[in-house]
Amino acid sequence: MISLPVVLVFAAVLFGIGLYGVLGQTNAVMVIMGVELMLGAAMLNVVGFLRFAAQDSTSGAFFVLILLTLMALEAAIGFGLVISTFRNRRTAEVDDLTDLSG
Amino acid sequence: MVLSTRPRAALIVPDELSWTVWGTDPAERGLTPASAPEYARGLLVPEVVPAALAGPLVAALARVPQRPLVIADSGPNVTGSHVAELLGRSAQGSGDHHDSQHDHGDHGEHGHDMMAIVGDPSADGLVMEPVELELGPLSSSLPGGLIASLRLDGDLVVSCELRSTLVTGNGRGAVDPLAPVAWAVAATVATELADGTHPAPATAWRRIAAVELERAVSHLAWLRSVGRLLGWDQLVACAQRTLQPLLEARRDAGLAATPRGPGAGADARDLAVAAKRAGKLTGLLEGSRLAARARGRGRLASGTAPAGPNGRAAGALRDARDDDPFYRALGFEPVGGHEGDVEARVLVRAREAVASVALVTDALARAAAGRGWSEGPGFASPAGAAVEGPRGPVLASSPGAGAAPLVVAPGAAATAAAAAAAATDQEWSVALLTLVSFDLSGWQVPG
Amino acid sequence: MSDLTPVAILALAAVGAVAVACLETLVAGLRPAPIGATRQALAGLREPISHPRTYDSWLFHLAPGLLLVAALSALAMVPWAPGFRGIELETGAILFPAALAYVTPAVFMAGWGGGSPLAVIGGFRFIALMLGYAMPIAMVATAVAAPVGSLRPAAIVDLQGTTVPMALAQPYSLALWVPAVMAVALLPPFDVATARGELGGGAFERYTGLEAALIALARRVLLLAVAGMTAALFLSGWHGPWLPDWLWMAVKTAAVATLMLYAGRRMPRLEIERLLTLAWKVAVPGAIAAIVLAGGTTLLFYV
Amino acid sequence: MSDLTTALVFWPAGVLMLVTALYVFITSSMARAGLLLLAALALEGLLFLALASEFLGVLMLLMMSAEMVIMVFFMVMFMPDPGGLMGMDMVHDKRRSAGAAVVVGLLLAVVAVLTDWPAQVLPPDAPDVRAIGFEVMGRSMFSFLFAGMAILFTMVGGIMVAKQGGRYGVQAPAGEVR
Repeated sequence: MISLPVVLVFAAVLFGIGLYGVLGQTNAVMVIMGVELMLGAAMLNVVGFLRFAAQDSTSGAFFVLILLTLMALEAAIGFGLVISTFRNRRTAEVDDLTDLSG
Repeated sequence: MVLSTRPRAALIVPDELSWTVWGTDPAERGLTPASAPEYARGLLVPEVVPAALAGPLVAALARVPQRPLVIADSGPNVTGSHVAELLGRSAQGSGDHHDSQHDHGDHGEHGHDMMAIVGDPSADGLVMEPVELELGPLSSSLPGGLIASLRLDGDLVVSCELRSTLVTGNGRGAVDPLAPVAWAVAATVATELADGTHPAPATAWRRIAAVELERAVSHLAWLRSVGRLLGWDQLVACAQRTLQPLLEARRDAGLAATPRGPGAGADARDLAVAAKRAGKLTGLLEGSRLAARARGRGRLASGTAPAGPNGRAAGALRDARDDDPFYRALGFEPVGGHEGDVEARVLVRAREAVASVALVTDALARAAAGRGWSEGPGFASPAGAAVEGPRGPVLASSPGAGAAPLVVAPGAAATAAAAAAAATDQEWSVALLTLVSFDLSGWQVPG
Repeated sequence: MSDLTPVAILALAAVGAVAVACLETLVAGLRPAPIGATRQALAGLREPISHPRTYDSWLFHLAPGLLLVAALSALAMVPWAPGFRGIELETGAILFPAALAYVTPAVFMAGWGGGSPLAVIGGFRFIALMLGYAMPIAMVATAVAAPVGSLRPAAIVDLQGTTVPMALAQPYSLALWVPAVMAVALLPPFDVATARGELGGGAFERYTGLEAALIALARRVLLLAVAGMTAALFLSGWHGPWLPDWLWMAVKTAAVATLMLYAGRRMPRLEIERLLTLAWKVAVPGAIAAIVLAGGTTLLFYV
Repeated sequence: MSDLTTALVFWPAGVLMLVTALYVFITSSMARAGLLLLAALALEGLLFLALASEFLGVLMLLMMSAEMVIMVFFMVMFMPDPGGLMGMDMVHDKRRSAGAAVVVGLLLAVVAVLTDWPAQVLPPDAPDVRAIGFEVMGRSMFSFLFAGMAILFTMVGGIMVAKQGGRYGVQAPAGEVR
């Protein structure tokens, strides 16, 4: 049946997929999507603990609210940056954006 | 009140306005124009389909899901293929449907380097790929036969070209199917001027009534198509209710392009009803709802004032009826606006329709009373005959001695150019409304 | 919530869709033909499903299903009668906007999958529109739930039964709710995504056969759900002096649906710029103010 | 909800979530990738509902649909081939990143399985909306205020960064495209 390790394994796999997206994708927008999945995995962890280990801890639920807001903020700033890089460099490919690497 | 059943969405070739001008209104046959071939359950088509519309019609029929109810009627005399042959071709060719609009997701197919998108930055400084779009000759909100090839940046129209694909009859005896009465009257008056004969006063008044009735019907049918484009069902219903008595009056008074003999006096009652409803329609249009969509949009470039209602809406009050003794006797003064935007063009045509209905009533009364006017035939101008058609002046000159008169409608090309210019650099819905607001014609009008 | 509730909701969706179709023809001043409409719809099912040549046919064929799921889950939240309160969730009033929020990807998928540039423009227009109106719907739902202290729609209806309907207590919330909800239900004058004249059929243009029938059903179920929830949240649902409670809810829902359809006929379609300006400059700030005012009225009158 | 229904909802939603999440990075069409991400995170909302934290699940469903649709919006604008016509593979050093991801995933899964969590098998009455409300307005009000301010700063900051001419509105010198 459903128990805490099951939920955590689901979250771990989701985290792995997100990490693959962040490391493997060439486009900045796809990297942002990878980060979204990793944050989603973190939330799944917290909800898993909420359900099985700490029933009455409302601060856990509150932490998920903060994570939800964080997802939205991260995407917003990410797109702001993508727009300005696209306007200056005409591309959003992360491989081309290596000016700082000296 | 008696409720009629729901009209059937149909593919109307070339478009609804043409059928209303030619004779019977599609609404009387229970048909409304379908906004896309997928929605069409019926087909209203002239027996001889013009060549330019044959291909698009077969393509559209391929996208129609069920066997449509086909209504074929006599259309303008143009060269083209017979409708039965087209239906046959579409039935057996319905397997592979090919679309007139090349619309298969043509993003990123323009062959330039995929990684860096080149081009000049659009208004917000971002370089985006333009979309080429061709608004086809059929089932688009533009008049039938008119093709607009547009280039879009997002939903901003960057460039627009218009071309009419339908060809009127041969040179000399040409008749513009969207203004048949005006062209016929111009030709007859030109021959009379050349021969120096005089029509009887009654026929002169009936000619004026016929020209004005055709203008009123054309303007109201156009207002109905603007209502459909705006998605304003109330305007469509109001225009439809105003059109009905006018079409009845046209049949009774025998003024239709295909007259069925004059009826006795029944038209006076219809005209009175039509006048009242036209007044209500103008009141509806003068409200703030049309202004919300039309005020300040599609403004004509200063200096370009095409002939006809579009020019009058921009302040150039030129009208072929000004210096005509018959019209002066009827107490006619030209209707105009000064903004030159979409709202002005809509209001000018609505007010002209109201004025035309009044002129028709008055002219028919004088024709019945037989009151004559000595000073020569109507529609006379120094260079021959000049009739103000629904889309601008129609000039006719005849070399005399039985040769067919040359009838010309100057300014059609200028209007199309002004429309294309007014529609560029506008958001999509504004650009389309601007194009429709010029009441263009899908037929290549000679001259 | 008995086990039969989902079945009852599906039955209500089917019957309600036919009723809404008749209401539409009646408001358009034509004679409603319920048998004729259903027969034509069933005849439509025999038409072949069209496969436009696009590169995302997956999205194209998934869109009608998602639209119907979103409409049905929105309908499931509406409390119709004391005995039949739909799927009662503690946060039903928030799940209703959440269900409506899934109309947006469905319309985008239909537009993007359809392939023709006009359909794609329709899809993007709807995204822009819904970004502006998604938050006001959720905020007004919380504003209405504030005096009740619970997000259960049935509890909101019960409170309005004893006190005054929410339309009188918070008229500004109703003024924000109705246009936003009409925009979600693709009703004129907000139908910029499926504009019949402008976009030549808009996002749903390329559907025929079963998919076209699914979309027509989903749009009518959406209107039914929207009108039902408006009646429940603002017009004190099934409470009323003489008639039995389920009849009151039916009358109020029909009245709200008729008003929405009638308003659509009398207004030309608004431009997308004006709609977005209204959304971001009026609806979103107004919705935030509505929550503050709801808090105030709760403290003054309800607690 | 009874145990059977939770299991019936949990397992298919969970597996489908992982599959859609994986396909986000495999598919070539960007619009499809965005909508797959939407499906993945919406299914995660369903998982929250199955794990009896109703308010969080509903919030997840509400927010994710709007957010991911914005994501699709940006992807179609800024990706060179949004329609996925060329079917090109937009991944660099595929092997190493896949390897790193698998290692990290396995590590976390092993940690999850081996440690014995304090599994209180209490009745699944997760904190209801009222409790979360009092928490937000009570003990954690400061952090929630901070989250609100962070949203405001992000809105302003995001627009300033994306605005033409950058933060100071300085027009690019002749020739250089800004």
